[in-house]
Amino acid sequence: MIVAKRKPLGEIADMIAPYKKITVIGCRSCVAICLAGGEKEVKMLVSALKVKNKKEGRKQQFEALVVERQCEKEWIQEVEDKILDSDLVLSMACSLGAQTIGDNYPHKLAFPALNTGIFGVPEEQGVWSEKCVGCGNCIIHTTGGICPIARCAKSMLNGPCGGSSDGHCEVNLEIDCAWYAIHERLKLQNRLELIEQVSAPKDWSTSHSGGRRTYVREDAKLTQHQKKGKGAVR
Amino acid sequence: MTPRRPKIVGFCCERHGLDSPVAAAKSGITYDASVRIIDVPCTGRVDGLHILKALEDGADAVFVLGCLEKNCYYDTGSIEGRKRVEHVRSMLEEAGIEKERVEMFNTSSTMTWRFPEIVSKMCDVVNRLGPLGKEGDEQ
Amino acid sequence: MSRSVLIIGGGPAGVSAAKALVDRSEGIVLVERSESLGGMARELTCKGVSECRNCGACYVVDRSTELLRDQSAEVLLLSETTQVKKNGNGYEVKIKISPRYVTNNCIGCNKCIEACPVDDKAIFAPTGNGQPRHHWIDRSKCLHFKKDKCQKCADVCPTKAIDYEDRARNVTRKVSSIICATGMEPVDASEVKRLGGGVLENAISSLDAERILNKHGRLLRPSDGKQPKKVAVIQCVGSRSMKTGVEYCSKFCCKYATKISQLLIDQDPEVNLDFYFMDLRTLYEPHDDFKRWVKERKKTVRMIRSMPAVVLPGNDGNLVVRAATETDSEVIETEYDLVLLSVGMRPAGNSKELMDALGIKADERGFAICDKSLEDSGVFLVGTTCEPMDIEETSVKAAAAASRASHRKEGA
Amino acid sequence: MKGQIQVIGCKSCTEIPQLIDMNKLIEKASTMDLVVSTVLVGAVCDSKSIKQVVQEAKEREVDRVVVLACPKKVVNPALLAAFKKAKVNEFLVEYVNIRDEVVLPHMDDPPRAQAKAETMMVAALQKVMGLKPLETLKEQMRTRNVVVLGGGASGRKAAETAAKTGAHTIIIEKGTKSFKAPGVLMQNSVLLKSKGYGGNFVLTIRAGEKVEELQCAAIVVATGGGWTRLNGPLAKACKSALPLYELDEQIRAGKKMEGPIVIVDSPDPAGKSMQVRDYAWDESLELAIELKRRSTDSDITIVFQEMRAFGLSELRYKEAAELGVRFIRYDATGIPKIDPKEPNVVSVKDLAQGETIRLRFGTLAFASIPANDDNEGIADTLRIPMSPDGGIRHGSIQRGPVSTPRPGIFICGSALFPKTKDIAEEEGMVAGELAGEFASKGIIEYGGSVAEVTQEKCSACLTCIRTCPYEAPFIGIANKAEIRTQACQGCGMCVGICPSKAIELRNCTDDIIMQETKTMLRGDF
Repeated sequence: MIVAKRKPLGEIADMIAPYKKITVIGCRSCVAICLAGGEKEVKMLVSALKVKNKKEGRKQQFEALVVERQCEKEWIQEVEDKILDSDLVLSMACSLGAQTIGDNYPHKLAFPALNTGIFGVPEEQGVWSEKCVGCGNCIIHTTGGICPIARCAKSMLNGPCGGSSDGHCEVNLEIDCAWYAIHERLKLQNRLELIEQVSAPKDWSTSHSGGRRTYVREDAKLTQHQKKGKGAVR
Repeated sequence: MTPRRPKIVGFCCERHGLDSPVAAAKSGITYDASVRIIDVPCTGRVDGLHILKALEDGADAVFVLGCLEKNCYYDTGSIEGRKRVEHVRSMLEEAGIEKERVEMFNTSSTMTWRFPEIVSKMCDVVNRLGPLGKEGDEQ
Repeated sequence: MSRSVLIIGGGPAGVSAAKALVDRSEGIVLVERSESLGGMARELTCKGVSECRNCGACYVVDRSTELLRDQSAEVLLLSETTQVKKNGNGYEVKIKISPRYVTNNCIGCNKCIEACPVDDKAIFAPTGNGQPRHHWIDRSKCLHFKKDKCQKCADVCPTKAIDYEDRARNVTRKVSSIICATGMEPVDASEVKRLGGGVLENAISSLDAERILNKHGRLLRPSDGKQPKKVAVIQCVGSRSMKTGVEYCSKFCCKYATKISQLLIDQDPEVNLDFYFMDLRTLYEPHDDFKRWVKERKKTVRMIRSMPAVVLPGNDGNLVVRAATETDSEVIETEYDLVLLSVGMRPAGNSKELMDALGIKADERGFAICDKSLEDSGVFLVGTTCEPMDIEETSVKAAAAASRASHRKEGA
Repeated sequence: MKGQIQVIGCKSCTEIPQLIDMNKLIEKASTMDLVVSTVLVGAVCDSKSIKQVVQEAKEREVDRVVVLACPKKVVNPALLAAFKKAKVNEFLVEYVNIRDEVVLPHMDDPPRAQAKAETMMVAALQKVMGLKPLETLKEQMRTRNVVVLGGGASGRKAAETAAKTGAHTIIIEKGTKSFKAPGVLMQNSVLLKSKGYGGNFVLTIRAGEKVEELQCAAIVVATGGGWTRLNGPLAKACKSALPLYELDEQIRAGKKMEGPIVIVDSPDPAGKSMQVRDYAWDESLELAIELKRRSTDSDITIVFQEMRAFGLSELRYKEAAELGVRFIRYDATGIPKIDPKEPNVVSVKDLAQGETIRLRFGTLAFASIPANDDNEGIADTLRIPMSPDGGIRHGSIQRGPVSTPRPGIFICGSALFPKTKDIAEEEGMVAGELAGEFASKGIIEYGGSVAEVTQEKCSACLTCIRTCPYEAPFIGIANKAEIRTQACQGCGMCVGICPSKAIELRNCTDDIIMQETKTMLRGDF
């Protein structure tokens, strides 16, 4: 899932300082699960900001909302009036949320309250670690199910760099060397021969460096004929 | 009207948390009246939101009082409570509000002196830091 | 025949047993000599600051409160079992209840104590955390019962809780079995003069320390009420020594002494603490926990395996401890603000008649001897009556005895 | 619910010492809307006034009550019972502890106390309107089985005692030990899975070859210490080394042990952090004395770090010393070692002399009891916590000495940490008693103020499931969290942590708490 983290309150406060009527919108999917932008976080942020304002004698009006998935316009349309009615929308979703609002209501300001971080896995309650960077061309079947691009600091494709020392990464001794892990895993699976194989330079065009990516599913797209006017879900 | 007195909210768990004011009362110890006791089944029930809302609604300081860790009736409740309090404290710090205004305390039913001590401690904090925000601007 | 059980003694053992029986909705009569429940545990302080240290002090207080709240339980305070007669399979007991002179209206505001003209007071609050919190009057001291009908306390009492008309009562109860939990008494520190017990003001017994902590939440020097910065804790004072006649190990001293030491450091990490001991016999924890804890605090805490020879007065209330080093190679003297003497325990002296009536024999140390035949006759011994033990063990054994007692009844 | 509130003031609790003007308070109450009845009684706990207030309640068709007196725990339960009869839901009776929270602590400031009391009353009135009528439900226990895990000293005692309470006991013994025990004894069987909650557990057990399901009302964990497994460095170096209890058995069986005998508290008998207990020491001292008595010339040495001769066994310590048993104390600086080349010599640094000595031995015994390796498995299956030293951890002492955090599961003996035999047995007795009592209730009472999930809001993030100490939340068929009400204890931990605010604690909702706080803060005192 997408893992995000709330910006420091001070930063948020400065960001929204000039505006009077602020709508804070959370999201019930990824960011709710990673405890960053669910209903609770939204309410707490609003409350904390109110306390801050109270202390500093500033007056601002807040509205706290949560939508199912902020990255989809249909869900956002449900709270349209609230958005239109405010000076500023503070999005407590991943930046997709903020951008979707922005794209749908270009004349409205939609600011992010979260820093969108990683495609992460919850290792335990409250700990998320990055395991994918979305390069668009997955190879983990050859690397024992461990992604060297996400989990190696240097995204090495052919074995560890020289800096790997007893299973740790030279860039940050806290984290494990991805290639050490790959070796161990392959050994476990009796597929060590795979590590010998030299993989050719990766075609990065599928990744971000090929510019902004758009995935299209032709059979799912509605033809001009099918399309109705602004169709809402419910 | 009289100069604004400190307003302190104390979320107390129904076990030792509420036993300790009772114990103090029964031993004839008096303490400042500005504390408002809100009873919750367990400090694990206390949500950061409750604490922030209290500050928002006019409290100058908030404390959470539960059983001693490892002696919580619900086993892990007071540990959970402490984590919530710590989170709120860090939020306050980020927002530039004195985090001393929010505290977690643990107690047991034998500490007659504990509750009065806590109250006076929080009162001192407020007297030192002054009220949170100006009088009457509670949303 | 009455189904209820007589419990002699309202300390940890008595209360736990009583509670266990009451939970099983069985009738009990609890006879406690003093004015409140809790026994020794009343004066013990909670050893935790934010984390529980399993000292069990609160356990006793909680149980006592619950017991007093329970309508079905008959708790007789300030009373004594005067006579026990075998009665079929059970017993018939006479109990003398002395007057308290204070009714349940008492709210423990302590005004009466301030008002009392007697120098060392004639009206008292319950000891430590004793439950219930109602005060009581010591007739022998109270001036009301002397010529000049003093009634200052009655005058100041906001709830008119003073009742000079209160009179002693004798009651008789038929019970199926008897649980004897007469408990123990601490060794008096003043028996160990060489360590300053009872001689030097700032050489206090662990029990005094508990009292002070329990009352103020902080340990203060008796001499000047300052918080000590350098403390010595001396183990086995009066235990494991022929002199005081307590040649056995009192078992719980290591437990509470280590926990008090930890409490002191928790409250004020600045405190320097030396822990003099012979063998470390902490209970119910991986045995090196305390040692590990000490290691983490090398700078402030030292464990010294040595029995100090003597404690001498130093300047302004300080004390000098003279002790051999661990390897007996040399003798060193160290100065402290406060010396804490971990005193052991003795079985409480019981009235001979009662023991005989119950058929309880005592060994040469005064510990009651538990044997099968005794339990068959319906007399159960619990707690420190028969050997040294701490609150946790006591509560378990008491509950077990209670269970045996109630099953015996079913058998009967 | 119409919302017709009755306010009861109790003089005996509150009017002392004429500090609070109850009449004023009650008058104020009568002016509040929805208050249909106000009563001021001498003492709300005496049966007369209970009759009076309930009578009044009936006449005015009261459905909610606010009692201005002392803590709920203290007020006579008869009051609640009476209200129940008067068709007032017990969860709609709100107690305000005027006595201990206002009257007594604020004697020196009557005006503020009065104001505070008033505010508390107003808050209570608002709160009581927010409450919903709840009911406690009952579920039949399917069996009166009490399962005892482990057939050791404490386990057997537990079974015996539980049987006395009328429960049907089943002992799950992993070994082939056979002994007389009430109920069923399942030898070489192991606990595989456990479902359910206190009163209705379903255990999956592998008995020999076959796997079977077993229903039970209560469980006693008595799996004991990890005696048998000795694979620490010392044990590895000296294959013939015995755990103390085996030496004990052999000697009691009259077997002549080859001398000299060395009993050592190995720092690491099972290759894990060691726990030496009084058990070991009582036993080793008794053994030493026994051997010395048999033949005075037998050569016995006890090597130890701390001589834990608790209580009266101090006397045995002395006796053993007098009989000429050799005691050697060591510490971390010189732990006992055995050189594999000389497997019958243990060398250790004697603290007293400060020099290393070599002890030639014929028999070596370990006096230390490692924690049981099975604990982890058991704790995982039963979902009960463990202590860092590998024992099973018991719950808050507030729940009594032999309880685990989970109702219906009790624990005794060396499973927590090694203990002397007699304490283990006493614990077993208590655990058995409690388990038996628990089972003999026959019904599980549940419900009342418990957590419930608003499924539309739930993001199925599993946070509640990971946080709950009682295994109450689970993911239901709708792939949303649900609460197993029978297991829920109403602590509200899941409620406080739910990121989607999908869980609420009945009659203790966020709104109620925050409203109460707000009102309390409005009051000026």
